[in-house]
Amino acid sequence: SNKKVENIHKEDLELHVAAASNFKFAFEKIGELFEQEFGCKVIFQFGSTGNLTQQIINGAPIDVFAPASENFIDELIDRGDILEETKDLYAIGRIVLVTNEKLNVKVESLEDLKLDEITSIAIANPNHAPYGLAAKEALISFGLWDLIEHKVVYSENVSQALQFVETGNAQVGITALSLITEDMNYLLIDKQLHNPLNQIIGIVSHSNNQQLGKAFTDFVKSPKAEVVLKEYGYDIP
Amino acid sequence: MNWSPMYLSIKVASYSTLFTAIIGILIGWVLAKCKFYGKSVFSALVTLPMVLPPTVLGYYLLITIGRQSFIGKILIERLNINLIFTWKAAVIASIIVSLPLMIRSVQSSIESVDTTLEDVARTLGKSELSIFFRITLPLAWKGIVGGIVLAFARSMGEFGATLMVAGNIPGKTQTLSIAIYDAVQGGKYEQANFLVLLISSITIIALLFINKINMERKG
Amino acid sequence: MNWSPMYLSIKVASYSTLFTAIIGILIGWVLAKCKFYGKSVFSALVTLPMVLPPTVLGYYLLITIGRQSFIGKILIERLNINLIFTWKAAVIASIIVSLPLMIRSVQSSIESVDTTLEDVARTLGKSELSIFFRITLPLAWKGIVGGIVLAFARSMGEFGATLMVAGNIPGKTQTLSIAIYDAVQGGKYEQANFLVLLISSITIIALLFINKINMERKG
Amino acid sequence: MLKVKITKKFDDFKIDKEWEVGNGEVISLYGPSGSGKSITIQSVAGLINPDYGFIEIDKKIIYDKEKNICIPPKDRHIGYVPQNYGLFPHMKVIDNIIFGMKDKDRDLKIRKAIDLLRITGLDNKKDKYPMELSGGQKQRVAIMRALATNPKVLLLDEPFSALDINVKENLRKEIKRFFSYWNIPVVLVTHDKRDVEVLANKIAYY
Amino acid sequence: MLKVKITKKFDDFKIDKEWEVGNGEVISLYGPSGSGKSITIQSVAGLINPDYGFIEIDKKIIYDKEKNICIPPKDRHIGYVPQNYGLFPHMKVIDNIIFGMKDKDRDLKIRKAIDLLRITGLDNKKDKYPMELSGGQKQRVAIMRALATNPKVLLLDEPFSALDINVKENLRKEIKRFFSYWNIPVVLVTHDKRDVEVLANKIAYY
Ligand SMILES: Nc1ncnc2c1ncn2[C@@H]1O[C@H](COP(=O)(O)OP(=O)(O)OP(=O)(O)O)[C@@H](O)[C@H]1O
Ligand SMILES: Nc1ncnc2c1ncn2[C@@H]1O[C@H](COP(=O)(O)OP(=O)(O)OP(=O)(O)O)[C@@H](O)[C@H]1O
Ligand code: MOO
Ligand SMILES: [Mg+2]
Ligand SMILES: [Mg+2]
Repeated sequence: SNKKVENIHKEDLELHVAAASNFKFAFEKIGELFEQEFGCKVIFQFGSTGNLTQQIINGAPIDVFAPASENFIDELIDRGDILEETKDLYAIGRIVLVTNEKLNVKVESLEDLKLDEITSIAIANPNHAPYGLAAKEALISFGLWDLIEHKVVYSENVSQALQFVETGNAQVGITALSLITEDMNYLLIDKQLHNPLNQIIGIVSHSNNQQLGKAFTDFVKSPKAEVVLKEYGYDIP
Repeated sequence: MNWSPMYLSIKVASYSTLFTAIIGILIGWVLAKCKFYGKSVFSALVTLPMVLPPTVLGYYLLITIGRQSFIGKILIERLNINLIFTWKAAVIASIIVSLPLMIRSVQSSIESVDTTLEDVARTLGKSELSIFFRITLPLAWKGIVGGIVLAFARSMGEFGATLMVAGNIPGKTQTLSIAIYDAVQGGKYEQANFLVLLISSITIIALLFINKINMERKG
Repeated sequence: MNWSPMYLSIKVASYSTLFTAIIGILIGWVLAKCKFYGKSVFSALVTLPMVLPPTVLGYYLLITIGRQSFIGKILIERLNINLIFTWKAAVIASIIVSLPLMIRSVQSSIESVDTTLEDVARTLGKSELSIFFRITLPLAWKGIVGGIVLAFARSMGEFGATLMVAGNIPGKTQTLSIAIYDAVQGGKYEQANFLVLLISSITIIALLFINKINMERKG
Repeated sequence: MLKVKITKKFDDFKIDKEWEVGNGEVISLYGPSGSGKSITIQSVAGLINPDYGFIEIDKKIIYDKEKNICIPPKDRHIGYVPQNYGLFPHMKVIDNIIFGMKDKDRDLKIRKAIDLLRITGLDNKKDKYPMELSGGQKQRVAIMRALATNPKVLLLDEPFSALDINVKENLRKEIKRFFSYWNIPVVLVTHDKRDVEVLANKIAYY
Repeated sequence: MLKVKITKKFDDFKIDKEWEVGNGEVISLYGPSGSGKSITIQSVAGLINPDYGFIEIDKKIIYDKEKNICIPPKDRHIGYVPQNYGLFPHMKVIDNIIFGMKDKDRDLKIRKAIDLLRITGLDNKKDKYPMELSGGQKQRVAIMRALATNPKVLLLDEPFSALDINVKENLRKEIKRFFSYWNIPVVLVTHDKRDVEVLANKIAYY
């Protein structure tokens, strides 16, 4: 694949990658590595999966799409906006329960969410954010949802859920492991409790940069990228 | 169909418009009538809430009145008032985003009131307060109503800052515009269209109503 | 430090304010001076872009002028103009969100111009067009400048609709307010603070400048 | 030649008048306050529409209810000085005066305007704004602005009411000279017997 | 007793005047247009501040540059009728008149106001808005509004200029009766010799 790309003037090339916001940190790093290797520029657009899907349908100049959930890719494949043969699973996301230790609440298991001193639990909106849906599924499987639903605050996405916790307005929240930094206090949620957060990548059919796109989707599965993805807490399939 | 977002939106927009109108008339009057050092900078400053993306404004608001903040601690610990993630926070967010609109409208309409009328009222022995209420305000009425209309519409549509400080709690803080956003994000376009029609109808009815009151008032 | 979001924001806000001012003065004048059936409904309708969450507005705009739409097809296939995901789409989004502000300000300030002055100009043989430019517009100037200020601030801060139709492409469509949003979302609070200071300074300078021109104009 | 026949009704008020005035003649509308003098001249200027009647200038119909003719004010070539001056507050005195002039050349317009201002002793005020003028100064500027367009008819609504007697007497003489020079019909609403004596050829009682 | 000594300068204009007028007396400020008459009475009313001088009513200083005294207009108890009426356009005639009255009882205020309107033959216009009045009607309402507050001094800036002669003559008589009844100093800016003859005890030339 390396070779095919070399025929083109690489400096002029820009690859546009649209990705769900939970990938921000991991993808920015992978992008850097990719740029070093291929000498072209990668431009990321991070946003909510739903917004990005709409933008691709309506002709956004995007070459590669990395949503947080499989459903959206399938929808785009049905519409002919993503090339079916390029659909590829490259990582599996994990969710965590994050707590704000400044508030003196100790959460050692999901069970503790029932405690009275916990008044607000932030999760991304399960109606459109895949990580929020996984959070809701986990709480349901754990038999907690009905007991704590009244404490749940929906945020726009996983980053905002984390902000609610970081600013101390929600004592706990469920967010993506990939967003967690060293100084945070978190608890990994058992992946058996929710449907797998399959991270799929695909190439946009109206892209006129499909060669380079292919190079990127291949690169995401390369050992170099796997290291980064693992570093940010993704499981590799 | 769950109507609570609709009631909530109307409630939040009504409270917010009321407070915005009062504060906006006050500040607008100060900007129109008082001379003080740094006035033009102050006048530009009050416009600033408009230039920040509402979500960002919401973030700053969250760290200003949130639980961990100085103000938040006083509110919670001393006064036992919890704002964050309640509809009251949505009102505060709405006030902040719509205030610049109100202030500008009030300021320019007060500036265009003929000052000789205010002078005559002075010679008739009236206090500045009574001149304000009986001469300036009625004569600036058109612009003030224009400001109220803008403030109401803006707070019906407020979403970014609200989401940040009030959260999105169905039945408690999920306003119509947050519900619309949710529907669009979730790909439920029919529901979104329906809610858009709903919010548009409510707004049009409210504006026609404001307009009607305004007409009757004039004679 | 990458300054392109700043240049882009200034560019988008300037174009948008220019068009908003022209269209807003036109529609504001129609609302102030013309009588027609359904006027009060029309007047409420022009306020509607304010009540929709900008992202939702952006969604509707996207399906109206996007590749899949009738308009989009004509633009792309016949005229070879691609709007979506260029800075031009950001200008269009900004115009739509700030137009209601401009229209309202213009309308109420034109309504408060003394009609006998326009009558006198008529007897002096002036066409309606020349009366508009030489009497009505200058006398309504304060309110119009107020509207321009609001429109400029609103388009500096525009973010939801812009993100939807113009995307977030660094160097091409990433405006300052989108960059701020990104920074806050990414937890880069220092960068966000810096950008907020930057956008605030630009706006304040722009508003002081508008103010100054306005003062000088008055003699 | 100006011919006027109009009827106009408000809820508690009605006028029904008919009069005519030839070129070079001055008609004075004379009568108590609130008798419809201002309404009459606003009708002639085309600023309000009478309920019935017609208005004719030099045999040309500019308004006729029955024939459904109503020339817009801008094409009536009528000089109109309203009761409350109506000066444009955002224009200097000189710009108020040249506002209605048809000449292309700006210098020419300014020279003409200064000549007009000189007649009324206001040439030193040419760069002032209306709000810097006294009441009488404003009114004189308004009269000169109307004359500056070479109108076919001149309508003056109490033009001298704010002037002091000396200025008034001089202005009357000047204006009389103007009137004969222009040779147009002049309609003068006034309360001053002396205005009627010096200027008017005819009186219409209101 | 009203004592006035004021100096005021604009870029191309300066006045420097001193005069006094006793209770029950009428002083007429008489002089050409633009000579500073309006500026003088606005200074007395407290609406503009003179550059130097003092103003005294009944031995009480209401303005003194040197002593740094400047009573605000609302506490000067001065009736002021500006040159351009200054009626409140959003209030009916009756509400304009009762606006400054101090009585508590609204019915009483209305009765008093109707009495005042009757003097000027305008009681049938009490529920009209100013824009529905003719020029002269507006001015009469403005005068009555000023008298309605029982002022200590009455300032009239060309109050009769828009009135027709009959109304004027009646109003002069009425007002003369009022003046003697109230026994306050009256300052009258006018261009009409007849006003001066009938009403004025004194003239200040401008
Ligand atoms: N818009 C209106 N609605 C109702 N009545 C009106 C309106 N305009 C004028 N009038 C009435 O019409 C009558 C005539 O008004 P007009 O202004 O022509 O009087 P005038 O003869 O010019 O008086 P003056 O000498 O005092 O200026 C007045 O009695 C006034 O009340
Ligand atoms: N704000 C101002 N700036 C500059 N000059 C002014 C201002 N106000 C008034 N003047 C000047 O002051 C002079 C006196 O004005 P004033 O209004 O007192 O005249 P007046 O005696 O009342 O005249 P009239 O009888 O025509 O009303 C005028 O020459 C006018 O040009
Ligand atoms: O990254 Mo998401 O689309 O907020 O789950
Ligand atoms: Mg009249
Ligand atoms: Mg004067």
